[in-house]
Amino acid sequence: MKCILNTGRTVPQGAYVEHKGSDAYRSVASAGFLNPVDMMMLGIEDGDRIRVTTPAGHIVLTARPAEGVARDEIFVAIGPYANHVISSETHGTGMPDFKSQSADVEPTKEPLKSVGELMEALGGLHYDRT
Amino acid sequence: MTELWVKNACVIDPIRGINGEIMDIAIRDGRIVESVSDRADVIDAQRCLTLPGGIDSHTHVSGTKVNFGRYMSPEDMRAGRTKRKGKMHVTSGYYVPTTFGNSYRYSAMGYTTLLEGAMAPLEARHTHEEFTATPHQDMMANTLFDGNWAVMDAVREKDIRKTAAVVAWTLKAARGYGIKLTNPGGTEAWGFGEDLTGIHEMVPHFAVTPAEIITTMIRANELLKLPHSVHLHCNNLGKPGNYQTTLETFDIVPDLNPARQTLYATHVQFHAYGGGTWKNISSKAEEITRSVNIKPQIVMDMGQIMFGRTMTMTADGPMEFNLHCLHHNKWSNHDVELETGSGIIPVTYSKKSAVNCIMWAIGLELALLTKNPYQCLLETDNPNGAPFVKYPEIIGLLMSKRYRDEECATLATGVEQRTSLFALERELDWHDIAVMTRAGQAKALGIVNQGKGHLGIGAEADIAIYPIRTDSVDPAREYRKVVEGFQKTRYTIKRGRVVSREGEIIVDGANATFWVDAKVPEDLKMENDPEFIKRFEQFYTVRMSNYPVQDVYLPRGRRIETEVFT
Amino acid sequence: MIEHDVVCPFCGCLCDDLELETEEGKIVKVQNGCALAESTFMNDVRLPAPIRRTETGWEDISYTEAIKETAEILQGADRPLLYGWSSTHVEAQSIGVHIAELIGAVIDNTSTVCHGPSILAIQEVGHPGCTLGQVKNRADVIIYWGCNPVEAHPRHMSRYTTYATGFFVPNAQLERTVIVVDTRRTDTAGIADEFVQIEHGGDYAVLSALRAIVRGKTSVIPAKIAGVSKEQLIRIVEICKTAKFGAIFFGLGLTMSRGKYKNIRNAIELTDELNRHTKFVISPLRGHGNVYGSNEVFTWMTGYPFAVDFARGIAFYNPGETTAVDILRRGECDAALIVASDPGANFPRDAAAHLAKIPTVIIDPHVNATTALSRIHIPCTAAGIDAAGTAYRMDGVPIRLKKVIDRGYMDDAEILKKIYDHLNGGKGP
Amino acid sequence: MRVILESKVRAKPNLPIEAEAIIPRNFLKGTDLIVYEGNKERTLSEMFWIFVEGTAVSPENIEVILKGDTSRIKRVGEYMDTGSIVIEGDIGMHCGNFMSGGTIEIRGNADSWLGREMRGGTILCRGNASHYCATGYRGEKKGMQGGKVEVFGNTGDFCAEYLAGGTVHIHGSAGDFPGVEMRGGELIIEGDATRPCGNMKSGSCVILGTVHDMLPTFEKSGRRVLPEWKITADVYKGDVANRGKGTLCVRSE
Repeated sequence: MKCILNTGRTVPQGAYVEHKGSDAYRSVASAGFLNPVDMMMLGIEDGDRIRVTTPAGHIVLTARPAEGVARDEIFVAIGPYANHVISSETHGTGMPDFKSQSADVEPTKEPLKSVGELMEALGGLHYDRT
Repeated sequence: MTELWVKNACVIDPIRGINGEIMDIAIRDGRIVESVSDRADVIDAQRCLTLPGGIDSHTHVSGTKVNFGRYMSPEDMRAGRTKRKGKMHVTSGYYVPTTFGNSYRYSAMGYTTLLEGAMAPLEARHTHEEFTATPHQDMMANTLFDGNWAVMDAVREKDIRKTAAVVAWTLKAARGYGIKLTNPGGTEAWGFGEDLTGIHEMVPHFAVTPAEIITTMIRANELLKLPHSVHLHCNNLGKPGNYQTTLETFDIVPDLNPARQTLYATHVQFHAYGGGTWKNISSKAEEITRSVNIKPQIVMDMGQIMFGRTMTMTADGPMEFNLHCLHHNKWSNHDVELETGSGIIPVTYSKKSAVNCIMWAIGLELALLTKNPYQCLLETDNPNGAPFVKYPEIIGLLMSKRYRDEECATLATGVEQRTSLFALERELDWHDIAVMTRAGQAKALGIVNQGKGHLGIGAEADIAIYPIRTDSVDPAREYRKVVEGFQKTRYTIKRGRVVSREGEIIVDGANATFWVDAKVPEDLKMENDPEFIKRFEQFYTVRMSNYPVQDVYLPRGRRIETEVFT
Repeated sequence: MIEHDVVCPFCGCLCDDLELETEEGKIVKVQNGCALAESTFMNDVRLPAPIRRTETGWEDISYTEAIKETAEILQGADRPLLYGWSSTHVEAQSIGVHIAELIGAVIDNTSTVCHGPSILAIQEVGHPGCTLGQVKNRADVIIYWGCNPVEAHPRHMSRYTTYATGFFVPNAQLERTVIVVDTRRTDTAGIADEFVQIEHGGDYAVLSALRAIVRGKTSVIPAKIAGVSKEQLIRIVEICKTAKFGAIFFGLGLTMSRGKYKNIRNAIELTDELNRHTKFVISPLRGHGNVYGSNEVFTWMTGYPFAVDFARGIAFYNPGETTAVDILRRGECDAALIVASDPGANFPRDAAAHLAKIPTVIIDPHVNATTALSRIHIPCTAAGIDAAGTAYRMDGVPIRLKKVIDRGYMDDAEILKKIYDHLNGGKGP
Repeated sequence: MRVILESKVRAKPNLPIEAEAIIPRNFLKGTDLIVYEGNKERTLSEMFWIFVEGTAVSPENIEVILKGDTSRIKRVGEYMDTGSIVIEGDIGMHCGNFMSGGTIEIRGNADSWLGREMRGGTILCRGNASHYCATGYRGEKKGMQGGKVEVFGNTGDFCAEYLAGGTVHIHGSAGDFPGVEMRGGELIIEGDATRPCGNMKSGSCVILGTVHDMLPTFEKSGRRVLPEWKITADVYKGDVANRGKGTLCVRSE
């Protein structure tokens, strides 16, 4: 499904923002909110995994239904999951397209990555001693 | 112990009655003393003009509004950029320079003390943070009360003591220096997009008039024995015909203090317009100065404009919006809850505009028509009329009829008939200029006894030595030398240390902030007044306990305590 | 022990009415705060000591060693980037600017990926605004455009707008009309008297249409603009023009969607136009607790609110060129110092990935996504929890953050001061 | 006289170079010029192989040719007033800032802010130009004020923002918001454009391709034949969100 990737702040994302290694953070930041009709069209249920692909890359998220999300839109809390597929083009303004990245959403069985794994994919090394 | 000996100085020190004597100045640990040991560092002033450090009694250099002027002006920051060099930090900006830019340029011009013209108490912390980054001048902040709800309530109750109590509490909370009224009542009306048009018009919802606010605040100010008088930006700024409001205002000012004025009227140029529209605007400087010349209780400053691009910024929000509707450039507005307003727009004063030419002429007329230079101080309401770096040009204009004539010849047509400037022969002398740039300010601000504005024994050793030989320069003819001479001191000495030499800053600054702790009787302490506390907690958006500025924001605070009144 | 009137440092609301209960140097209870405040104070897990990445893993190092190595990294760089600053106090931010000026770095703060476009718009047309108390005491019309305070600024509506009792608005809920404009039907939209659902990227066109209608050019406007009916827009203009005091708050829905700062410019010009009829103000809902403070400090010290490049000695500013995401995307910088922020999580992937390719140091109380991309992580105090200092609220009101407890960490201002001293041959700023 | 500058291989090729010294006039006195790489000062010869052919007595006869990887070199031709510069490959940002005379030809692509605040002279870009082609500086009310910028490929977003004078001619397509805040001058886009001329005050814009997301605040005032483009165009006045009196001509369907 072709759609617009929209991102924004949410209370749970904010509450766990200083606990990025936690399961709670992973669960709030990796949720992809879709209009229930779109979920039906994709043949997926609440909690199923989806793969979101953009020119910048791809990411696996957990699909969650949300009535408030428009058709052909996917909403993800700001954070490393959304950013894994957002282009760094800023149109000369310094600001990337955090709210208007075009994306392709499809069902997948691939596993969800942790924040540490995402950072390792960028060349980092996860620190896990706290 | 550090000692400095300035020899061969040609001193003009109006407060001590010294006018061009060649003398030596001894300095120990930041103060002027009788004599120093032979180990003292020596500066040979070579008979150059030596004055007490310059004092700006009305400038906008720090705080929310000034910083917003910078924030919205990247185009101005491209002007005046300098690199880090020695002790000097990077600077940017011409009409709204960075804090270091302001401080270095003032210092290069020999200025050592500044009064920030407008500080909203709620945002006072910001002003004080910028003061610490304006290191080469001692600072003080006029505190805004023009739309203060608690003040207006007390004024409505005709309660001078209560008014004084609110002022005292607020000044202390804001670490402020004196009372500033900007378009009194008008800034509250602007809260709902309205303005007032005269001093006897009621402030909506508060049932007081500007006249009542002004007179009650004057009496409260004197009851509190504040060092400075009420500092007023009159109503109706910048409107053709507004001179009548200004005269009416002057007429209600009593003469209450033998030591200084009872009212400081700021940037009067903007308040001295005749006519009724921009088309027939004219100068009413003669009427204004006629009033001031017979009212020793009033001191004003010029509010001179100079041609070029600059930024207007004032607590007078409605005036800025009106100006914006004329200019269609960018406009910022920032109203402060329960206290005041503010507005900012960039302007260009052009010689092609007859209105601008008349404004330019009025400022000069005010200075030339005021008999006593202590009653008309040299300011541009920086940066509203012009950035302060233009002061030397203004000095040149005041000292030279020839310079004025040359400038007048380049103005738009139709100006001559609407001002008296072209006919004025007066040329101010060095002593007049010394009064209008330091002695007058020190007296008006009430800081002579803090050791400011003079070079007597015990005074703070703030000294400016200009590369000007008054015995050989004829300012009337050689006005360019005057202008150049005042642009860059040979030495600026701040509290006994040479801070700037030939325009270059050579040490880190260590300024002080003066503030007034006005004492009130125990029963008038607002922090114990349940009604005041209740209203505060209800309508402000910060808690009362988080409102006062902590001492940590004034690392070198100088508290001036007043006597408690009865 | 109960601490009263504590300031929450989390978001730009800087609510200053929290009550904190502490026991033996630990915070045990937070009252009056929202969920974000509670989590900020109660759930504060820190990195215990400085760490350094090795070939195979992570090792603990001393503060002295971490500071010295950081200084060496910065000293050797041809284009260092100093980024973050928005979750710490003004005192640390000031030293950051001095470091940047000393070493010819680019310094940028998090507004670059937040309200940077709002700043660009303000630089074009100015900003008619006010402190939040003006809105609380006066506003009878509130517009939330492209923002979701229920989620991002949970107490904004109860402290300053919809539900706040004001002097001229004693019955807030009855007397205030709330309009919400968004692409999503958010929880904020749920409480609106009027909800305007806009198609993605349609904000600019809708704002233009509103301006034209305010100016009496209604006939030019087509029947539907970006999914919004002309009738609804006419109705909204009527509500605005007859308001006694209107306030527009906007968020990332305007700054981040296509057109970026032009959307905000258009919203400001609408506000300007409405001021010819009544009183109207507009304000960005700023995110990080002290992001506005970083703008203020950068401005008074350098002249520019963010994205300042000192490479040539003077301060140069050009968002799109000197902004952190662009500098990382182009792979320009060869060292980075991150302070009080998490670009690893908040920057697009290629920008974040460059941090792992260069020596990156992060100074932050918490382990975050950027930790993994860094060579060194130096933990420090958290402003407003175990460090005091100034923060600027979203409306420019400066508030002193309190030190509520002591956890034995070094203040980031102190760490930065030591780095500065190293770089400046032992002399302070 | 011809000055050929061929870029040398650099240890850190991504570092930007600022080279406002590269304007024809400066080579009258030799090639002893300073450029900046990151925060370091460099001599021209550290960054380029320099070849000088012939001599010149006046700057208008000087041609500067840049070869090699020049895509990270900024501010080439800044304040240029005469002579010519030819860039064989791509050029970095701010090429031709404040230019008042002479000619710059870019055979490859140009990065953002090509011809920023230009006053006169000609810039030809054979490839694409990125964002903010022929515009102004942040906060300034006037962008390009004179001269001509011609781009044979496409441009990015905000092309000709705040255009106040001169001509901008794009043979390909423009991105989002070409001609936004226009105050004067002439903008021609032969290809497509999205949301052209938002908030325009004055000046004229012609678009021969397809307009996406036409703004609702332009008032259609008729049709006109444009002989120089051999088309019939719908003529709009605007932007009426503002007090705009600009003209926007879009090829009729």
